[in-house]
Formats: sequence, C-alpha cells, structure tokens
Amino acid sequence: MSENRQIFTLKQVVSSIRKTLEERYQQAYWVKAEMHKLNLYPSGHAFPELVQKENDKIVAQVSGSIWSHNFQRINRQFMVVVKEPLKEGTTLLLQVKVAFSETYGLSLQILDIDPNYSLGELQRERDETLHKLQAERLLNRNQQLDFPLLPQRIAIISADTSKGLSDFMKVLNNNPWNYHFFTMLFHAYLQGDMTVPSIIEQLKRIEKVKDHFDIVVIVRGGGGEVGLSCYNNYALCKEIASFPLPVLTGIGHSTNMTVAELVAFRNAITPTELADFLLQTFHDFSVPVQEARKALRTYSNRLIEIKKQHFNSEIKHFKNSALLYLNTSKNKLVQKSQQFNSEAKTLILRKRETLHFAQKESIAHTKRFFKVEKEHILGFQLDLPQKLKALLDREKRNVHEAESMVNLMNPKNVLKRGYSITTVNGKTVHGEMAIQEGDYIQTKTYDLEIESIIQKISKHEE
Amino acid sequence: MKNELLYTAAFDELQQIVRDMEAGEITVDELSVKVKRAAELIAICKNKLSSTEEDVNLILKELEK
Amino acid sequence: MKNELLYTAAFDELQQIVRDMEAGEITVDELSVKVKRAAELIAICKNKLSSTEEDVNLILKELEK
Amino acid sequence: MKNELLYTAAFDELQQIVRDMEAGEITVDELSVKVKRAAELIAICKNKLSSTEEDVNLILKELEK
Amino acid sequence: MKNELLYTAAFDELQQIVRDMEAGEITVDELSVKVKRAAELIAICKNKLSSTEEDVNLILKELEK
Amino acid sequence: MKNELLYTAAFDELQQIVRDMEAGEITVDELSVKVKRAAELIAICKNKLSSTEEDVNLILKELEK
Amino acid sequence: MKNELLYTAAFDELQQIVRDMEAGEITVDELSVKVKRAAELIAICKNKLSSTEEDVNLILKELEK
Repeated sequence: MSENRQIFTLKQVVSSIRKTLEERYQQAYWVKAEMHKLNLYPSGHAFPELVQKENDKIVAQVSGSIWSHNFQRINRQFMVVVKEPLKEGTTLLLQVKVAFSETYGLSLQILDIDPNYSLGELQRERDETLHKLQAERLLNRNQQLDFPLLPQRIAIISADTSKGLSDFMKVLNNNPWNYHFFTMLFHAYLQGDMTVPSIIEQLKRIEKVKDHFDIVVIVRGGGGEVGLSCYNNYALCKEIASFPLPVLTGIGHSTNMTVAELVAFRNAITPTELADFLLQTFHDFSVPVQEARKALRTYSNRLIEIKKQHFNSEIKHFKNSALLYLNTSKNKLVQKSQQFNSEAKTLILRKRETLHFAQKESIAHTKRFFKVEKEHILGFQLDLPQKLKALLDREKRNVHEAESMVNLMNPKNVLKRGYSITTVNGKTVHGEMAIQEGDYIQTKTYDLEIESIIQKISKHEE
Repeated sequence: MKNELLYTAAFDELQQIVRDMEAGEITVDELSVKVKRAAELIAICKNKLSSTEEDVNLILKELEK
Repeated sequence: MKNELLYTAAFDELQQIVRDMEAGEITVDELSVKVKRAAELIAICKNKLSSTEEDVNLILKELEK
Repeated sequence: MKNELLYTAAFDELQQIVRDMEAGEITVDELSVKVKRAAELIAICKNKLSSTEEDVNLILKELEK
Repeated sequence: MKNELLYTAAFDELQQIVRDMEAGEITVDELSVKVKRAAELIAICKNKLSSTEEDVNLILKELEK
Repeated sequence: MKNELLYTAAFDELQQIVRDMEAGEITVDELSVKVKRAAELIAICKNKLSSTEEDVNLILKELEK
Repeated sequence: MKNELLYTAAFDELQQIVRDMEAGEITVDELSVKVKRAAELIAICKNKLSSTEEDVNLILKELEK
C-alpha cells in the first residue's frame, strides 16, 4: 500500500463514472440485442434484460429501461407494424442512450424499438422454420396425404370459448343437407406463449386415436391479425407437417400466411370458410352420387335406345339381306337356265346345220350320180352305132379283099392279059406228064381255042 | 326323292351341263337326256327357292308383328 | 321304232351313205334304197332335234311361269 | 333355354348370319335354317332388351323413392 | 321280166357287148342278136334310171318339205 | 376402417359404372346387373353422408391408456 | 338254102379258097371251079352283111327314138 494514496467517496467515484460516461456517450445509439425478460411493472415502466448470446451462451448482458410513455408508444407501433406485442426472447433493434444512475448503476435507456427490424426478425424466424422444414422435406408432407373422400370425423383443436369454434360448429351442424359429422374438441391455447406446447400436446393425443378421425382442424377465431407469430414456430409447424392425418387450419386472418398454415393440408381464412370447405367436400361426394342416379337413368335409357336402334337396323338389314339373297339366287337360276336354253338352242342349231348340209350333200350326190349314170348309158348308146359300123365295115372290107383276090385269080382274067392254057387230052400240061413230040395239044386263049402238034419238048431253067 | 337333292348340288350339276354344252361336248342324244335332267334340276332349284322364300317370308312376317 | 335309233347312230349312218355316194360306191339298184334310208335318217334326226328343241322351249316356258 | 344365351352372343351371331348372307357365303340349302336361327336370335334379343328395360326401370324407380 | 334284171347286171352285160364288139369278138352272125340285146339293155338301164330317179326325186321332194 | 374403404370403393365403382355407361361400353347383358349394382352403391354412399359409427366414450377410453 | 349257110362258115371257106389260090396249090383245072365257089361265097357274105346292116340300123333307129 502506498502512503500518498487518494481516497474517494463512493459517490465521488460513481459520479465520476457517470460524468465520464455522460461525456463519452452523449448521443443515442442503435443497438441490436435480445430482450431476455421484459419486466413490465405495474407503473407502466419496463426494465427489460438485454443480452447477447453466442452459441446459446450469454456473452453480454445489460439492463434496460423503458419509461411508461415510451413503452406504450412502442407497443402501439409494434401492434400496427408487426402485429405482435413486444415479446420476450426476441431480438430487437433498440435506440438507446447509455444511462448511469448513481443508485441503480448502468442501464440502457430504451428510447425506441424499430418495429420494422422485429418484423424482419419474425420474417427471419418464419423463413428459418420454412428452410428447416424444407431441408427435412416436411414442407409438403401433410399436403401429400390422401384427403378422405368424406372428412366426416373431425378432431378439433381449439379453445372451447373460441368464437371461431362456435362459428365452425354452427356451420357444420346446421347444414340443410343432413350431412352428419362426428367432432371431438381437443382443447388448446390459441394465443400467447402456451400456444405452441398446448397445440403440440393435443396433436400428440390425437395421434394416439388417429384411426377414429379423418382430419384435424385447428380453429381460432376473433383473434384478428395479432399474435400469430407462434404459428411460425418450428416445433409446431414440424408437428403439423408430419402429422399422419390431414391438418386443416382456420385461424382467422387474411394476411401474411403463417408457416403452420402453409404446411397444413389446407388453410382457410376463417373457421366458417373451413366449415364451408368441409361441406363442399360432402357436396363433392353427394352431388356425383345424386347425379349418378340421373346419369344412370339417362345413360341406361340412351343405351337401351341405342341398342334398340342397332337391333332394329340389324333386323332391317337382315330382312333386306335375306330378300336380296333370295332375289340374287333366283336371278342366278333364271340366268343359268337361260344360258342353258341358249346353249341348247345353239347346239341344236349347229346340229341342224350339219344335218342340213348332209341332206344337201346327199341330194347333190344323188343328182350327180344320175347324171353320171345317164352319161354312161348315153355313151353306150352313142358308141354302139359306131362300133357296129366299124365292125361291119371291117367285115365288108374282108369280103371285098377276098373278092378282089378271087377276081385276080380267075383264069378268065388271066387269059385276058395274054396268057394261055395248054392242055393234052383235056389236062393241063406239066413236067411229069408223059408227052411226046408229035402229040396233039389244045391251046386256049382269051377268045380262041387252038389245036396244035408238039414238035419239040425241052425244059427251061426256072 | 327330288327334294332330297340339295339346291347346291342341283345348281352345280346344271352349271356343269351348261359348261359341257358350251364346250360342245354333248351329242344330240345326250342333249335330250341332259335337257330332261336340266328341267328336273331347274324344277328342284325352283322348288327349293320357293319353299325357302315362303319360309323366309313367314319368318319376316312373324317378325313384324 | 324310229325314236329308238339314236341320233348319233342315225347321223353316222347318214354320213356313211353320203360318203359312199360321193365315192360312187353305190349302185343304181341300191340307190333308191339308200336314198330312202337317208331320208329316213334325216327325218329321224330332224325329229330328234325338234323334240329336243321343244323340250328346251318347254323348260324355258316352265321357268318363266 | 332362350334366356341363357346372352344378348351379345345372340346379336353377334345374328350379325354374322347377316354378313354371311350379304357376302353370299350361305347356300340356298342353308338359308331357311339360317333365317330360322336368325328369327330365334331376334326373339332372344327382343326379349332380352325388353326385360332389361323393365329391370332397369324398376331399379331406377326404386332408387328415386 | 325286164325289171327283174338288175341295172348293174344289165349295165355289165351292155359293157361286155360293147367291149366284145370293140374287140371284134362278135361274129356277123351274132351281131344283130347282140345289138338287139344291147338295145334292150340300154332300154332297161334307162328305165331303171328313170324310175329310180322318180323314186328318189319323190323322196327328196318329200324331204325338202 | 372397413366402412371407409367400402364407401370410397363404392363411390369409385359408381363413378366407373357411370363413365362406362356414358361411353356406351356396357352390353345389354351387363346393363341390368350394372344398374342394380349402381343402385346398391348409391345407397351405400347416401347412407355414409348421414351417419358415422364413432363413439366419443370409446375414444376417451383409448386416450387414457 | 343260101341263108342257111352262116356268114362265118362262108367267109372261112372263102378265105381258104383265097389262101389256096395264093399258094398256087390250085390247078388251073380246079381254079375255075373254085372261083365259081368263091363267087358264090362272096355273094352269101355280102347278102348277110347287107341284111345284118339293115337289121342293126333298124334297131339303132328304134333306140334313138
């Protein structure tokens, strides 16, 4: 310890710190911090705990203060812009002035909170939930479920005091079509910090008895546009998205759809609309059934009518074909027999011609035959006189020749030419005759008879 | 006996006769036999057609009732 | 008797007579007998043809009824 | 027996007969048998059509109650 | 008697006479007898021909009717 | 469970029948059967619209398990 | 008597005489006797020929009628 030490009073020190801080931090700063606790006091002032976390560990912490009038203004602005009241555990963009009170110490006096930053933060949370669900492929999981043809058995998650629930039930139960629904209410908080765990709990209960239900509806009414950020909660949205039954939401707002609504099988703006949708699904089932009855009549009448027409036209067709067939057959027969007739006639005609030719030939031959025969006979008749004349002439010639010869040889004719015949005692003289010289001979000439005596006899050579 | 010969057989035989005649393969002696036969066949066919026609007309009339 | 002789036989005989006559193989003595025969044969053939034709016409008439 | 043959089968058979008749694939000998069969089939179809119509009308009337 | 001699025989005899005459195988003594015979034969043939022709013409005329 | 399947199947089957009938793909033979079946299916569907068999107490009991 | 001797005999005898005469086998003493005979025979032949010719001409004339 040193001797010349200076001792200050606490006030001196604290005042000096305040003075130094006030000199150093004169202006207001925008600070980003998580509002860990709001610590709203009945006086209307709030003394929130501001922290900064890194990896869930608090790395900075300081107290804040919001004076009542500021708090009310800020809260109004939040409700208008963010549609949420200031909520603990959210990161805010705060306009602060460093304040130091000798008695309370250091705090950040919160002058304003930027609702737009919070809006962005909410948006970021929403986006984060969406991203996570997408990464887990849960975004469309519930929507991919088969929706029952008739969503008749409904597990309702709502608050029994909710106006939305009564609207919903009124529409379902008072339907004029006598559609019957089976509903069972599973009570849950629909607003505030309890919303997420209570809805999740009820969903888990419903899952136990899911075979008794067709769908789950989350119905909330009258809450307006405020306090919906819990429906962007990842845990809740994951539960809804992966629920084994279709979850339908009707949480009564019209803007900025929450993730819960996005991942739900279907979202209706209001519970009434949701009920109307359910009735519509009944219509969608009932109308075709009703129409099927009409269609049954129409189509069966039409079908029978068509079949009757087919049938009648087939009968007509049949009649025509039968008659045509008969007619064709008759014509064929007539044609064939006419052909037969003409062929037979042609054949007969040809045979007739052949016969006629034979007849003509036989007549011609007969006539020629007679002609030839007559010519033969005529030939004989003509030949005969000639042949006779020739024969007679030849004979005449023969006789004439003989006559000529005889005439030639006639002694009278010989004597006429100067010859004479010498006879002795009436006999013609020849060599062998015994005649002597001195015998008497008679000589005969053509006109004289001479008697003479032989003087000399001699023979001549020839 | 006549009706026992089927129309088809009768008509075919008739056709054969006509074909033979066309081919000139029929003598006059056969012709008169064939002519007689053809007359028979034509009568058979005609009878068959008429009786069939009656049947058909009866059925068709029955149908229109 | 006449109708019992077939047309073909009658016609063949007729043709033989015509051929014989053409060849001069018939004597005058035979001639009138042969011509008489030929006339007979022609008549037979003609009759046969006519009766066949009548038959044919009858069929057609029968059919047109 | 009649009702045991289905309308479709009966109608098809009827149609086949008509087609065969049109195509000339039926002989005159078969015709009256085929026509008789066709009449039978027509009766079957007619009965079937009217009984079906009656049945259907009855069911539909019942349904509208 | 004349008609009983056939034309053929008469014709043959006639031909023989003519041939004999040509061949000079007929003596003058026989001649007039032979000629007489030839004339007779010619007459016979002529008659025969005419009567046959008449017969035949009658038949043919009958045929052409 | 069973009933759900039943009505869904009934609805689908009904719709199919209507479609088939609209397309005219039903034979006369099937028609009355199909219409009868459709009437049955309509009854099933109509019944389903106006009734369920669930019991709240049963569910509560199950929830307590 | 003349006519009783046939032409043929007369002509033959005549021809014998002619032949004898030609052969010179007849003496002058016989000659005139033979000549006388020949003259007789010639006359017979001539007569016969004339009468035959007349006969024949008559027949032929008759034939040409």
